[in-house]
Amino acid sequence: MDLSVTVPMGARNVTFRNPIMTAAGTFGNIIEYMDVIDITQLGAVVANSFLPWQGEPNRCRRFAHTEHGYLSAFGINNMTLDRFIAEILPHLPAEEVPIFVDIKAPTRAQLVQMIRACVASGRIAGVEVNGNFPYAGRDEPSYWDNPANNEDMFRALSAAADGKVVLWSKAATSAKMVIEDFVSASERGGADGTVLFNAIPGARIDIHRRAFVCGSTGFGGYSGSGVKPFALWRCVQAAQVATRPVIGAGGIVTAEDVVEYIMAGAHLVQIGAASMSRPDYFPRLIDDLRELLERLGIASLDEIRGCARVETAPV
Amino acid sequence: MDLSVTVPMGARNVTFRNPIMTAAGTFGNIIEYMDVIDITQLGAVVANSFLPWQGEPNRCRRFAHTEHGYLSAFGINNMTLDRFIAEILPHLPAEEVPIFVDIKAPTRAQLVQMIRACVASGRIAGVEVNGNFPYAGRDEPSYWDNPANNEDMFRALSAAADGKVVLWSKAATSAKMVIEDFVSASERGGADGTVLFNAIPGARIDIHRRAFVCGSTGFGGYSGSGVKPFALWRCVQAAQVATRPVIGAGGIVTAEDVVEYIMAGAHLVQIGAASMSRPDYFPRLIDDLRELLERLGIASLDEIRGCARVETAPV
Amino acid sequence: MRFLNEIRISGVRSIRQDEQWRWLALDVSGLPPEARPGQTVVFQDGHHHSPFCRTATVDARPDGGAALLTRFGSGDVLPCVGADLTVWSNETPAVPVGPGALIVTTRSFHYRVAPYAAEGAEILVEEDLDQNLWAELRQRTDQGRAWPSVFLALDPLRLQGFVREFPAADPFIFANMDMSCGIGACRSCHVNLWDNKDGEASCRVGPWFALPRVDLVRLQFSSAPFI
Amino acid sequence: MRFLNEIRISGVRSIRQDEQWRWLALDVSGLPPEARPGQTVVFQDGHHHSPFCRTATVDARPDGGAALLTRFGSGDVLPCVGADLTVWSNETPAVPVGPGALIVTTRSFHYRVAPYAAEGAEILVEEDLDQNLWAELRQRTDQGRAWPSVFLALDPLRLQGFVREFPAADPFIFANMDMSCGIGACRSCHVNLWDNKDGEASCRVGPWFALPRVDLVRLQFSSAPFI
Ligand SMILES: Cc1cc2nc3c(=O)[nH]c(=O)nc-3n(C[C@H](O)[C@H](O)[C@H](O)COP(=O)(O)OP(=O)(O)OC[C@H]3O[C@@H](n4cnc5c(N)ncnc54)[C@H](O)[C@@H]3O)c2cc1C
Ligand SMILES: Cc1cc2nc3c(=O)[nH]c(=O)nc-3n(C[C@H](O)[C@H](O)[C@H](O)COP(=O)(O)OP(=O)(O)OC[C@H]3O[C@@H](n4cnc5c(N)ncnc54)[C@H](O)[C@@H]3O)c2cc1C
Ligand SMILES: Cc1cc2nc3c(=O)[nH]c(=O)nc-3n(C[C@H](O)[C@H](O)[C@H](O)COP(=O)(O)O)c2cc1C
Ligand SMILES: Cc1cc2nc3c(=O)[nH]c(=O)nc-3n(C[C@H](O)[C@H](O)[C@H](O)COP(=O)(O)O)c2cc1C
Ligand code: FES
Ligand code: FES
Repeated sequence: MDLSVTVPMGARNVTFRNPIMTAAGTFGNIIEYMDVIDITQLGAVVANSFLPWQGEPNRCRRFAHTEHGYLSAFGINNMTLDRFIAEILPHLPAEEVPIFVDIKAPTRAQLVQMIRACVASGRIAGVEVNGNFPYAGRDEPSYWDNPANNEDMFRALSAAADGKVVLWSKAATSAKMVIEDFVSASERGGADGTVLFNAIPGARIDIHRRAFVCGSTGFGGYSGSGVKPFALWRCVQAAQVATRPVIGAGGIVTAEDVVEYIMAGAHLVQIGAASMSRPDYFPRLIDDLRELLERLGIASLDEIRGCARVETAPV
Repeated sequence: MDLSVTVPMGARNVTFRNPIMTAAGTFGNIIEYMDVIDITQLGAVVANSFLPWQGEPNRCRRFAHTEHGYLSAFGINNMTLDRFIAEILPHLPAEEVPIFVDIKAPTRAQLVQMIRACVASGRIAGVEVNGNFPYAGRDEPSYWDNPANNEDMFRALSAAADGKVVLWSKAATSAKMVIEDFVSASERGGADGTVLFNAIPGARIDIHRRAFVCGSTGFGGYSGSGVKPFALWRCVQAAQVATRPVIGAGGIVTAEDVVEYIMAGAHLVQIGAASMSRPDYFPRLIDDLRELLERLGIASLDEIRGCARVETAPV
Repeated sequence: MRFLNEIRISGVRSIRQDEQWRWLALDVSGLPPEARPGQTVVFQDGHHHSPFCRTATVDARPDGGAALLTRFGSGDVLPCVGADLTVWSNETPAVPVGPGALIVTTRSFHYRVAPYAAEGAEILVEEDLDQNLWAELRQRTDQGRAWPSVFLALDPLRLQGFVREFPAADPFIFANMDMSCGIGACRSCHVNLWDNKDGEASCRVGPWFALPRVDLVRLQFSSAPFI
Repeated sequence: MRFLNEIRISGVRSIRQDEQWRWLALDVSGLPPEARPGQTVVFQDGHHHSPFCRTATVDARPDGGAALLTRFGSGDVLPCVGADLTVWSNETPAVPVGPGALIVTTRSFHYRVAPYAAEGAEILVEEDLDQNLWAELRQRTDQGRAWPSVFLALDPLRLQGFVREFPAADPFIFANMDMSCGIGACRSCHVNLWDNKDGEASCRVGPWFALPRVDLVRLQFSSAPFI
């Protein structure tokens, strides 16, 4: 059975061992897991979001469970990209598993500079440019809610990526842009693919303490199992207009969920919340996926990508 | 203990026995439940959506469970409002429990006419004007994605309501309008309150049959427990700008959930998906709510409305 | 007959299993006498924060007790012996199925109609026949069986084949719809009918509908799979 | 010490209960010897589609076995005897708590630190004292106890009071953080420190931090309640 996935990078192609990726912010800076699992068995790994400046642990409760998911408000909590490249990247097995980074910044110039740093490192396979910035929809740069500006920005970013790192656009699920417009605009600008989704705003209230359970303004990013139906439909919508790969995410827990996303049109998938349910989550998931495809008689993911059909009586 | 809730209708006030309402589309045309439970114990009841024309059962599978919620694609399935008023309304105990109807139509003129019919009936307490129309975001009338047009439309609708029926705006969660703008625009136009939320688009794929599980285009409205964090935060956002009541909905299952919504700022709540989990759901919920408030030492809902506070370290 | 009861599970028996589903018989106590063998009921799944309910068919056990025949996903948590369930129905079948009735089904759907044997119906399983199903039915009607005493629990696509074979026949058919409220309100289970644009609720007047009334193409797309 | 093990629940004991919470001792078999009394571990909640894990404190049972002390919501489904759990830790405490250590706590949080008694620590519960807590501590340090052998498992607001009382003291404090990955990656449990802007993971080097390093106001807002 062939779990591999091939996706374009500029004019060339990149092949991943399998479609399973970690998600930004849920796998630390990768190095933390190196002694815990064999990370080279994954399709690719993504480090926590980087901003142009040093972060620190957020000043409120940072996560809470909900009945069916996860609220997170980790804020700007990571080191800078430069420090990651200098201190951590040299210790990562970049030759054996593609290393991705997720970046956010208020200005285009800063994003361009960060992408150049990735290219210069020579060991970063790809970059996700994160639409969730600044947070909470306040002061959102116009390139996240206007297709023309978005296209324009990705033109600058793809020039910086220069076909040397994969360039993906990670959709801000809160953006006012219609998802299809977002995907198309990023692609026209030169993005090699679109990652969706990111967490959506969500809240929970502790009725005994009469207080929101996490987040410095009351909400956090809602992700995990409860968002799957919504996220999966977003993936379908994106895949319908996309001419380049869609990287699906949102509420994946089981191998069955992975297959749903592939059937919805995704090339690769990312898993965040569920992957924290146990340290050996990823190796187990990859085993389960192989077994499930075997049982379903599927020899290659290309067979089933986007195959889900609608069943309705003719009018 | 006082469970009652008072909300404005034009220049006057209306008092509800308690904050618990049914939700459009999940309680039939009310009459179906009359022999099943004592519907006069509810705060208010809402009938299935009416369109200006006769519907029929949808031509695809109409619902599916997800791990944590409910996908529905019932389509245009109800009788006309005129038929409801002529055939069913006379049998409902309108003097003992406020009867609400939910209406949708492609044109403003049709909505105005439907509201006039409600007023003329003399037995309808309130009308929700439903933003989810036409479905799936296609051909959405401009008054659902433009605050100025929305305000304008509600001006015409509130003139038709003429202070004789409560007039609420039910937010289309898919609308491109920012929720705060939506609430304010409807209020400026004269709406007595805003109902949110409605289901959000969602999908599930049967990986064995390689097909979407419901909906004639692959998706349905996602509601139920899994959407609660998202819907609750929407309620907070709406309540922060609202000058008239917010009617909260989305994923309520337990009495604790009801209290969360009140603490988030809601005056009344609606329950859809969970209410179908057993025919005696509502009387049990009202008992549970009374008991819970007792235990929490809350004498009136006015004490706790919108009381949830944010806890974060000063910068 | 309308009822709403708390019942208790006294046994869980496996009927069949495949990769996706597990068919179970839940032995129960406390079911009211109105619940007749073959009747479709709805019960609440115990899971706390889930608006989940499931349909089941009432079965009569040889020892005089009752069971619920139902289907769970292979990954679902199974109900436990000793657990309490809430079960209800609002079904008053438009047509009774009793002595003299002939029910026609396939092996995979047999469990849903088998209990009617306790009401005196004869049950015919396609795979157990020596001849083609249509030939068998033709033989039976030639021998005097009236179509309105025939009850077809077959996939809607098969029913469309049946109509091509027997254009004038008027048997009853099993409308196997997903159910949600089980009360007649939510329209989950409404069957598209030629003579009633509102449709009719399978949970209220079903599960049997006179074949000529039903839009079989719409039934095909809105019906739950016949397994 | 890092470990990841499948363990089995052999008993479920209730420690305490209020309207919102149930505190439980889960007797378990299969915990590795690296899991020391008092250590914080993370375990996966059995529920299938939930990305849920919980923290627990390892306890030594008088019969030589081990238990996990943990808290469930009063509405949560409780774990069953016989169930398997996955439990892990990546904790290598920056400071050992053993003979000679004095742990100071309150009654409601006592269960989280009580197991350290098995490691030789003395445990002092505020509500059991004859005098004011600060007076007690002053007396003890006057009699020669060094602050670095004192371990305060107190609410961050109390700790701010402590600092006002003893501005120069350098005891250790318990950072009671929510945990998620339990590996040191996700930053759920990172403590804001004056000397390290990255913060440090309570699940890696905690739960004890030298008081002078910690930003107590931020700890107050990011800490889980001390119950
Ligand atoms: C669509 C969406 C998805 C999200 N997904 C995630 C997620 O996946 N993971 C996660 O951990 N959190 C997520 N969040 C939550 C968001 O990341 C949190 O808001 C963030 O973690 C910081 O939380 P906060 O509570 O400090 O509130 P915030 O609202 O982010 O911040 C509070 C204040 O700080 C300001 N502020 C925030 N960032 C900056 C900045 N860089 N520069 C200047 N001012 C700033 C804000 O304008 C605001 O006034 C998401 C939020 C949204 C809207
Ligand atoms: C935000 C959102 C919330 C939703 N919430 C719910 C819900 O709470 N309950 C529920 O049952 N369903 C809900 N849905 C699903 C929606 O109601 C379904 O799409 C609808 O039930 C009909 O389903 P359908 O599968 O026929 O698809 P649809 O996409 O609605 O219809 C298929 C085709 O019919 C067209 N069409 C639909 N309605 C009309 C019309 N009135 N006039 C002309 N053409 C029309 C569409 O444009 C489309 O081409 C929601 C959808 C959205 C986007
Ligand atoms: C704890 C946590 C932290 C996250 N941090 C980030 C982040 O820093 N940057 C980002 O782009 N997404 C972040 N996300 C979103 C995830 O990358 C992912 O897109 C999202 O959670 C959906 O997947 P899931 O449902 O599998 O969690 C975070 C999610 C979680 C749960
Ligand atoms: C089966 C079903 C049918 C619905 N039909 C309608 C409808 O016709 N009109 C409408 O405005 N909302 C409809 N809704 C949305 C509900 O009124 C409610 O706003 C939504 O489901 C959120 O509440 P819940 O999470 O409690 O279900 C429907 C929801 C369900 C589950
Ligand atoms: S199941 Fe709701 S109408 Fe039949
Ligand atoms: S719990 Fe994830 S870093 Fe400690």
